[in-house]
Amino acid sequence: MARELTYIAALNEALHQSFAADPSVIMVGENIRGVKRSETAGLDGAFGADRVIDMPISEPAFTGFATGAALSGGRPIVEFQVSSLIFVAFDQLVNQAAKLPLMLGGQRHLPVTYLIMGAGAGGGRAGQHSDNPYPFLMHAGIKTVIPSTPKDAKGLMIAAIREDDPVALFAPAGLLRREGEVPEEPYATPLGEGVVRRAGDQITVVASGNLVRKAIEVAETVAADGISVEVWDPVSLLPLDKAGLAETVAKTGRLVVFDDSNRTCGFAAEVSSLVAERCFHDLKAPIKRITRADVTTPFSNPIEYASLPGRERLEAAVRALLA
Amino acid sequence: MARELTYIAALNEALHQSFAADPSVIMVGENIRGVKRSETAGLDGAFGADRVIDMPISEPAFTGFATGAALSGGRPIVEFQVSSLIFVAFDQLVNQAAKLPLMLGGQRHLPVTYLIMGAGAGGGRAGQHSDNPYPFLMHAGIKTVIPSTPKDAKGLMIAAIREDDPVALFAPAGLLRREGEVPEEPYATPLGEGVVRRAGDQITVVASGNLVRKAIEVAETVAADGISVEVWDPVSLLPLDKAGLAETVAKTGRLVVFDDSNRTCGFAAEVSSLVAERCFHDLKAPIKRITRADVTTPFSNPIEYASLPGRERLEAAVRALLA
Amino acid sequence: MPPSTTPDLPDAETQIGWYQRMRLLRRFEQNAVELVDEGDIIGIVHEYVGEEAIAVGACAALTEHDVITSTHRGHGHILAKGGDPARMYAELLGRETGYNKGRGGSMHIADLDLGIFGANGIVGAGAPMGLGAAHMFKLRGEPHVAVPFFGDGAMNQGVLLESFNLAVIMELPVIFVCENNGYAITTPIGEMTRGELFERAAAFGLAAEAVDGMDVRAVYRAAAAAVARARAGGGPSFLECRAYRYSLHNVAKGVPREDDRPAAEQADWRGRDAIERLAGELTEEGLWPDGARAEIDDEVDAEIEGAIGFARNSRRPDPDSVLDHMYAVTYPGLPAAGWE
Amino acid sequence: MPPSTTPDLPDAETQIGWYQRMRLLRRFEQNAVELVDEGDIIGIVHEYVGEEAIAVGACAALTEHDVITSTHRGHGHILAKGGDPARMYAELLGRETGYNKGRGGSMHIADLDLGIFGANGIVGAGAPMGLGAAHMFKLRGEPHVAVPFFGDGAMNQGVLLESFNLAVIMELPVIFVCENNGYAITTPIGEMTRGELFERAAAFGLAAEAVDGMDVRAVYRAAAAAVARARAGGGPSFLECRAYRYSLHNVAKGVPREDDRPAAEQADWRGRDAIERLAGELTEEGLWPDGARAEIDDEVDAEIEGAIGFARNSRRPDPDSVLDHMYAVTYPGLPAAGWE
Ligand SMILES: Cc1ncc(C[n+]2csc(CCOP(=O)(O)OP(=O)(O)O)c2C)c(N)n1
Ligand SMILES: Cc1ncc(C[n+]2csc(CCOP(=O)(O)OP(=O)(O)O)c2C)c(N)n1
Ligand SMILES: [Mg+2]
Ligand SMILES: [Mg+2]
Repeated sequence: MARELTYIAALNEALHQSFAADPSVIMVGENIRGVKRSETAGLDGAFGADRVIDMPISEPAFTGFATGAALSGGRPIVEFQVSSLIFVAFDQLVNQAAKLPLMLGGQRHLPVTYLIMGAGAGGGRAGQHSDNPYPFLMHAGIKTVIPSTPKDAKGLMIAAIREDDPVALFAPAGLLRREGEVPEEPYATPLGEGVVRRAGDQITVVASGNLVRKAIEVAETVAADGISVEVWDPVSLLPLDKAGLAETVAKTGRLVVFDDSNRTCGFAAEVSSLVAERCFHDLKAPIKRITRADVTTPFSNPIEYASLPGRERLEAAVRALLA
Repeated sequence: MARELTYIAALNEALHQSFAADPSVIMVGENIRGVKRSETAGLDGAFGADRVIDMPISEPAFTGFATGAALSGGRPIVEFQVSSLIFVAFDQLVNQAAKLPLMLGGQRHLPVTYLIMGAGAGGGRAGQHSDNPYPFLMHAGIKTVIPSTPKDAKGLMIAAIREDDPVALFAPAGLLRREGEVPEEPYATPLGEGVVRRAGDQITVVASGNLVRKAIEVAETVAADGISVEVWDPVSLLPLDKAGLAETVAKTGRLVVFDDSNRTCGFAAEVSSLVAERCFHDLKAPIKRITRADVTTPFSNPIEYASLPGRERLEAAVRALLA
Repeated sequence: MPPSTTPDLPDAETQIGWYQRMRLLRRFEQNAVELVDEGDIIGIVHEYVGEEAIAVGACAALTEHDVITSTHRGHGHILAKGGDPARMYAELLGRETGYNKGRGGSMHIADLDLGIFGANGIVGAGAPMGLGAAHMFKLRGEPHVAVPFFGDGAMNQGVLLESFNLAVIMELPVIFVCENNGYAITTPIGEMTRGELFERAAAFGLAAEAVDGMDVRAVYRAAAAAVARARAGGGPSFLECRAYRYSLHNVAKGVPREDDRPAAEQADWRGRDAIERLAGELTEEGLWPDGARAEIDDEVDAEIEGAIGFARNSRRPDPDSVLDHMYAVTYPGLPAAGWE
Repeated sequence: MPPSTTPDLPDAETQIGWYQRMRLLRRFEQNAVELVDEGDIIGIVHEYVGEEAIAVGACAALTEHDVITSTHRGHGHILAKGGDPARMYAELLGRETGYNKGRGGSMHIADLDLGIFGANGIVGAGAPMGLGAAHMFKLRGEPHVAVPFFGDGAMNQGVLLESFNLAVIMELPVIFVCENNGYAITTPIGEMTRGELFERAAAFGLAAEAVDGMDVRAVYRAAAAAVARARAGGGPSFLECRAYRYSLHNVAKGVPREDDRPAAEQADWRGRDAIERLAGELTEEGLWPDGARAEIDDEVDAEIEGAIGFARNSRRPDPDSVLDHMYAVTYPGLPAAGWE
């Protein structure tokens, strides 16, 4: 039987294999040493405190540190303990790392991976620990991937580390303990390739990260009423598989973008506008976005969930477009 | 004859009148005292160094300072000397100011104005001084306005200061020295109201800030060939006048979004997706976006301009949609 | 530069009040952990147990007009500043009667009317807000001060270091209170900085000193001196209070609880418990009658019980109110819902 | 903690080389301003004139394997580290032959092969990159060091303060060089901080001292000592170099040039000019023959002239190359053009 790992264990295996394969791989972050059961478990023991470096609470400095290490032959991984912490280091991410390669005229590559742990809301994490800030990084031009399975978590972690550009990997909070099949050998899942997670021909639902599962559940529900939903997972949000997106829309003619980031100028807006420009003549109905509400994530359970993109709203949107 | 002022002088007048009208108005920023010919000229002389405060190069601290002042009965204005500097203070903007009102359950209002000077590219300002980062703030839920005339510069500056929420005002580099009619008395230009800058009935061009003028020029050019372009200026990007947008699209049935921010997850994506959802049945053609290329703004003139949304590309898009 | 005068301790009644508050802080946390385990509190709680003398000692020098900013480990500060445990539990339980109407939760509890600007989920980020408040006090000629609380780990966050400088050059009435509990989650402060924390602050121009954070009287004396100086226009200062958290960094339901800190270290600090210390001093000095302690403890337990009851009986926010409080001024379509 | 040993000065030839470099730095800037005025340089230029001794003195202690990070006022650092004026002018003129192929311009010039990580438009932001380089040196057992340059104004930018701490706890081979020219645009450093800058750095655990930034020998001595210590595993240090910018904060075509700094202050600093000082010393000590100075000056002028000619004769980037260099690895549709 194929081996199963949790999402977090898959990330851990990818890190171990990457460290073992390439001595230029280093990692910086807070509380990444001497931890059990986390994505960094065992790394410092295996590879030493010079490569697995516990950092002070200085996100801007250690993000810049990684940029410098990358310019000097290193292949650093920067861990952000909480997704909202990328804002603390935003100058180093957006003004520096994202801009340097072009500003340098291509003198050097900048192979840095940003590992953003526990992204997203759910379970009372409240306003400052519930963000899913990938549209910010995409708008800044930083390559962005969101694995939705343990297998992709491993493959994209390895791919991100190998990529000669900054890549942000978002590990959704809701997936970390989920299990799935994960091959043992090292492998890279390519960037820029979307995946049809469930085939259908009447309507496409674009969903990533922890929403993939929810989209599939909704697809199964409406299938009972003869509605055929295709669930398309971009996997890599930047680069985005625009051809794959166009293909599924050409097939179904209808689109709902189901996304767990803020609505205004979010990922759903990008997908929708791509389709409105490139696939207009395939469209049989308006493009719908089901996203977070544009509010700070409220703490209390009923309003927290009301603020997030849920199955009911997706189902209603799917049914409405086919009514 | 009506009085004319430069855009920057209009901002200066708005600041003087706001300081005079309300003793709780204060301003913080770098090099804002003792300056001539700038938007802050004369303020410290007139209102004192306790209200017009020169700050050290500590954007996070002085942005947070303003948040605290606003919670304590102040009505602070924070000036960012260069648009890209908002990234240095991004935690204080996005995790703190934007989120506090909801996280506090509405205990206090947060009347802060962020004045972002010289936004946008043009003239060799290069990678770190050419951003037009309003989509970042919109995605974070911060109210955002971009006056395109001296008159609106004054009216929106006053409106932003009076608003009981954080508001970012972007003053485009390309407009600061432009002149226009400006009433002398204090007045507020309302947020959330778009303006038809040129009427037409075959195609709508959405343009803001310094692109309004370029859009009108293109409209005049193609008018010679009998193409009738409506130029719609949102003025306020968040809140966006969604009704006004729907109205112009209902009238013309065609849309080009002409925008000077990054493309992916940018303002043009938001406008396009709103229309693809709400005005789908009015549309006679795909929605086009003419934006910046998704690259760091290059320094050298020919590639700098090639990276920015220009008249030629807008004209080509307009003609293509009507072909 | 140590404070120029050492204030006297207040009368016995006031000090007994400190005992009661410290006891309240501790029992509040212990019950909060139970509420987490029982599933009443959804999310994470950072206990303040062990550090009670800092918040209570420092806030004893303040009035309700003074402002504090707090941290992820904020319950203690809020209670010490006079926060109502009932409205706090209601917030932790996500109820409409909570301080933040259930919108904030543990890491964001605030009471603006009591000068409590709120806990904060971003280490160090609250401090500059205290400066803004202090400036408004100064501008209006009011004698109030602002007190940012933060941990040892925060001493490496840029915005806090910037805030030290800003408070100094603006001569603001601010007292920075550093709660040095020796760790930032797993990392010992000794590995994350070199030298004494208070000396780092002094180099920015702050009047800075270190005190025993397990001694509420010592914290009070130092804070009162700094506050008096600030009220008199003498500028900002920095107080490093050395203490220990007895508990784990935080707790959440279902997350295993293992403490990797040395057992001897833990025992040592617990042996210097601030509540026991004050109780001992009050007894030794004959400042409270026999039986007073048990009475107070019962009173605290009753207050806690009543507070939890209040919270449990309050209603949760209506899902339809999800868009409320994002803005003071809304517009058609703002804030945008996620589904229309 | 001052450096333990004071290195000797190098031989006369080397010192004459310093004169020549300083002269080159100054003439480079003066010509750059002309090129701005003539419309050849589009955009802003920050002149380094007045501060030449800092870059030249500090870089004299470095090899091409060592790394520097620079600032908005970066030309001097790059030339001092061995940068080629021709490729620099080409960059300023936006040509394909420029260091950054015309993509960077004045505020981003870099030569990675010479260990020049680049100028930086964000005050303070380059420093942590130096730390990452220093760590990689250490990890690979190489004896190289990293030198972040920054101004007095940067001393209040959080990331720089964080970097002081990080360099100390990681014991990195880093020498922070603070160019204290007294101002951040219009604001005097005395109004923006209290106390001595080098003492602030010392409080983080850096070996720190202040030197006369108008004396290239003094800067060299201090830098060489710090570099030697760092190479030997002795950890990071901080050098405050006190100097003055003779020019305005920056220049751009058509922007009025008015200097509000006190005339006496300006005259005083100009009276201590570093180039004149070294020239005087070389003459006094009989270290260069009569006429050597004029010869060198001519050589510098010729080099500058040749460099400008090279730049002027180089071509500008093709508009079609606008998407180049954004990524090392591109994909279909990435980077996205703005028009398709
Ligand atoms: C800027 C920032 N970085 C990291 C975190 C994650 N985090 C939360 S608490 C904490 C440790 C804080 O240590 P300290 O300041 O000493 O406070 P303590 O928990 O010991 O009371 C960390 C790293 C955060 N919330 N904010
Ligand atoms: C973080 C940041 N804030 C503000 C600016 C705008 N700015 C550019 S140079 C400068 C002054 C810098 O002063 P200093 O560090 O002393 O360097 P100097 O110009 O004196 O060489 C400022 C405020 C910036 N580029 N970056
Ligand atoms: Mg701590
Ligand atoms: Mg300076």
